[in-house]
Amino acid sequence: MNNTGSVTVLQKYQRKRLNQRGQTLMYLAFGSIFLLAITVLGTLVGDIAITTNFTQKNFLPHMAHPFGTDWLGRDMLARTLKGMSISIYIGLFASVISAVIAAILGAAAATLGKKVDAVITWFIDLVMGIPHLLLLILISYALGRGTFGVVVAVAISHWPVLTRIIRGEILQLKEANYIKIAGKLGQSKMKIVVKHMIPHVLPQFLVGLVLLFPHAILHEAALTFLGFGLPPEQPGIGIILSESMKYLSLGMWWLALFPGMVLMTAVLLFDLVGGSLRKIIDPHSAQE
Amino acid sequence: MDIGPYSGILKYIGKSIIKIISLLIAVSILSFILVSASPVDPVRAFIGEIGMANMSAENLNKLEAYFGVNTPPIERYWNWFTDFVQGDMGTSLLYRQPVSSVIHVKFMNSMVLMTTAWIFSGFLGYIFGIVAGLYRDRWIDKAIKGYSLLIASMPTFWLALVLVMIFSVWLQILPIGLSVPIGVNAAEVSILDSIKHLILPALTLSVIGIANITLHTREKMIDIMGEDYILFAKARGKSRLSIIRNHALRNIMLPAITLQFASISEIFGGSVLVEQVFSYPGLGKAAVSAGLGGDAPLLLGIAVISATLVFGGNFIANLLYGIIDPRIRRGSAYE
Amino acid sequence: MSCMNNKDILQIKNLSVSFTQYEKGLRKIDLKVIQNLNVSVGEGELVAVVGASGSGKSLLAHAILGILPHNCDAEGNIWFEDELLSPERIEELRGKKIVLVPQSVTYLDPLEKVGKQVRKEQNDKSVRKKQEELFAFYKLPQNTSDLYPFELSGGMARRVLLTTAMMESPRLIIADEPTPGLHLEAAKKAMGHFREFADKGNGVLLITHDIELALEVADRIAVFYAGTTVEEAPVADFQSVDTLRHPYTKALWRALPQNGFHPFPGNQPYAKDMPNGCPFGPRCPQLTPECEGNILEQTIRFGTVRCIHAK
Amino acid sequence: MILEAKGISFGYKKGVNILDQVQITIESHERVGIVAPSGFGKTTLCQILSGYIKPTSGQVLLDGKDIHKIEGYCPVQMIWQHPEKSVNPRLRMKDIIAEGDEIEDRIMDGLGIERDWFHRFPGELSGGELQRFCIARALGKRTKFLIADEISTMLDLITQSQIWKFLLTEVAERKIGLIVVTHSNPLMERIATRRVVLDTQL
Repeated sequence: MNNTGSVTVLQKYQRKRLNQRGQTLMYLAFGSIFLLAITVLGTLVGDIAITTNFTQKNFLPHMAHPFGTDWLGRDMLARTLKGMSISIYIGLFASVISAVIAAILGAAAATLGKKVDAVITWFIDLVMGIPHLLLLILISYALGRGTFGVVVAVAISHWPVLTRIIRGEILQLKEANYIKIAGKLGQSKMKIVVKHMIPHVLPQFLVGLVLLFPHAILHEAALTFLGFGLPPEQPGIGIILSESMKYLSLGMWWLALFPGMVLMTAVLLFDLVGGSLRKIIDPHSAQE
Repeated sequence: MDIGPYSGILKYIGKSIIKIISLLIAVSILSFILVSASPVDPVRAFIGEIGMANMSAENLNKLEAYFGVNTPPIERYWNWFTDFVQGDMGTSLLYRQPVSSVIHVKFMNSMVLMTTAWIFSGFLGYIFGIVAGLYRDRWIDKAIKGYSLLIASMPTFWLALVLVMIFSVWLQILPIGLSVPIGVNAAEVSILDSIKHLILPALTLSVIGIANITLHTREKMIDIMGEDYILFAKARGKSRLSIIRNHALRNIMLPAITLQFASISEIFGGSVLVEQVFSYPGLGKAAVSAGLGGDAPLLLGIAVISATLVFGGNFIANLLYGIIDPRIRRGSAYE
Repeated sequence: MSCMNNKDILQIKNLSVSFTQYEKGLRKIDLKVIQNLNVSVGEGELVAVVGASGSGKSLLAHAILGILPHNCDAEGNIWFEDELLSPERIEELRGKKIVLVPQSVTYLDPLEKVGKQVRKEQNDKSVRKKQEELFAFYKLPQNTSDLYPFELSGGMARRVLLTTAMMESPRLIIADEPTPGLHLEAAKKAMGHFREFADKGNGVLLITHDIELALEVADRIAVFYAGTTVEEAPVADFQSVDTLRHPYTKALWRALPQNGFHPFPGNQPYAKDMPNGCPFGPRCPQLTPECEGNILEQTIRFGTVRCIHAK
Repeated sequence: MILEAKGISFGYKKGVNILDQVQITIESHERVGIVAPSGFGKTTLCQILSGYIKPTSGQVLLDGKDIHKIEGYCPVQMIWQHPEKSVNPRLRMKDIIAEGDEIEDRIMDGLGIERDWFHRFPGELSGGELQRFCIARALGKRTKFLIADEISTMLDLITQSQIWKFLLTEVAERKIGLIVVTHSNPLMERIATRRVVLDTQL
């Protein structure tokens, strides 16, 4: 058996061309900028979105009106941007409220003893027992529908999943050896919370918050589409799509196609931003 | 209570049923509070604005008494609850029929739609998820993952509209759905018609449902393929096919069951939107009509029924888990 | 070459395994976990590779069997019964001529009955008979076949894992930490089966962190330090520090509780900050500038050593 | 000082005790080895003795005082088997070591802790290096008893001897009581002045 001098390659790792971490950061930046742009543009278009122009009715998409115009001659691009920015604002507000509820309930369940935990987990089961959209309809119905109803409904119904996550994280953290050791080393409860718990839970909370966004936006649009949400005079994406239904059989496909695509893109981007954020923050997936 | 080897599982079933009943009562209370809190006046909703103007004070009082406008909420809930237990869910304001019979008809329609979608999305979702997980980072995984991520972001009702545009407006091979007016009894529609009307809603619901199941199954599959026992099976020289058949598929079954039954809630939510777009006479459409038309008793009834479906699904999932997983079946995890 | 009088079953030359890892931020580094590792197992031999836990020596077993994680590179020459192995050939041999005995019950599918798993799901009479005989041979209770892995006691699990190896007619067993957490006496007893197997003219490669166990059961010991084997010596050489070759092995010997328990300054370098040349260099009392160059393996008195100062 | 375990029983499941009526008394000059086959609750006993978990019945007394009633720095410090679980992965080593009493340079040097490790995160150190930090951290001024649960199993022998050599002198000088769990007999022989054998019927 001689040393042949050459070496057998036993395994070769198929490296990706792009650095994964760099790619993730790029997604994050791209997604954030795009969403910010939609929001800002939507806010800036102002009245264009509701200005009627009967000389320009039912135009197919072209240079001057890339998304076409509707039966009142309103520019669909402006309406879509406006609608999307309203959805994003509502989503933002609703996600923050839901996330705060989740943080409070999750922390309470994990720290205030078995009884509180049992009550909160039972409550989570309860809320998750009603299909989400039906719950939204119920809440919005209770509040007499309209903008206020949809905002509150979306805001107070998205907490259960994040509550579970936060509860689980804190429970796990409480059992972590290093936390128990800190206590034996004389660290006060307050210090342990500030130094060990918050820095661990906060990033997960932020990721959870961002990942609530797409759900909140989709649900707002759905609720508005069904007629429970924004009033018809507001150019919400849900309103635009629900109105477009009447004109579908007339072949006015652009009324539904583009607004829906923008909505889908926004949701996809929020998912992408949240996912990228998690990849960067979460040590478990850091090596992927 | 000691009933031999099954005492653990029986105890578990007993406990679960008690928990489900407590949750269902809570759901009914929560829903009751919500519909009661509504500023929508049931009497006004029942007879409409013009009716209100022409109504005599005496009749109005009768109606108010019927809807319990002046009864304290707790008593009203108790009345509803005792009636409910006896099978009476009140009268639907929109349909002018007992809620139970409205729900019965709508439920049957929805069941056809939801079951079709549930089976299709489950079946295809697993296949896609398993394939993607097995061929992680290869082109087929990328295609499946990309498709699923796209679909997961897609608004259900928009997909429904797009499908209508393609199949009904453009290709004109399927009914536009909107042709069935609100409130038409399912019995008045011919079977062939029903099936035609079922295709697009079921397709929409299935396509949407696949995404989630695929993505979750894929994650689980990747986890399983990284387990020690898969590594050891490889080290023992087992073929890839044998590893997949004997270990991967066996182990993916457990999370798959949970996922499949947990998807009931989502499918129900999706059916509300899909039924609305296609005017499909099911529970979801009824819920929307009830909400818009101020039909509180019907809304309440649908909430309780849908919660029963969700909890029932969870219960069956746990039970199946107990049958399949030997650690639970033979161990003492139920105690 | 390290063989004394008999043929080698396994010979590994210049095995390297490296991972790609991401640092904080965007920096990507190649983590060399195993570097230029040499080891061999002869007929009738039980060879122990001894190294600290978490030092990557388990990857040696995985590399020989071709079951490394997908995100790493591996190269090196592996000869099995005088045949230079290709990755494809490894795939053919593993589980047949080369078998792994893993360390714990997590290596068994939790949802499949033990007997079926040991038989690799085959149900022929002959396979069934062999499995039953093996279970009887290793004194496993009659009903073991119908148990699930979680129902096995620690000792039973160890024997079941052993039967998985014996179902075929292997020439080489690779045992990766087969005795975790056992007292020396119990571990020695558990190793008896491996000894028997080797005595029939086969080979055993024992990968362990426990040098005391290795000294008790092995014929030869390969000392694993910072990703490579610095010395491979017959167990007899460990009776005195003077017969050992590498300064690390000598320090290791002196650190044994029974040999004075002498501490030695410094630390094993972490895979990330590996020095040039000899990995032991920074701690070595005999360090010279030449130690930072390429260190070739030399054979001294039936043992090999990777040190230019060794005598 | 005296550490007493009085009638300690412990079980995770009702009716199945892994520890049954354990009695141990240790004075601060003693070095006690706990001997039992694996799975016999040695780690659990260590955690009970250092006040991490409460026994199902019985109590642990430090100079007559219930160990669970001690506020602030606990004079009974335990060193765990897995150092990577004993440190917060998000903190730098200097912040981790600063949590307890101030640790003298003498101790750092004795354990071979290098100064440039202080600015690293736990993920940037090897298990052996981390374990040295954990040992240093447990050797605060107020420590009277040290409980070492298989602290060197996963370290290489040279590090083991380095750590134990230092620990033995330190413990002797400061009259710290030492309780050791290890499966290595030679190590046990070198360390323990007395042994406690656990034999519960499982």
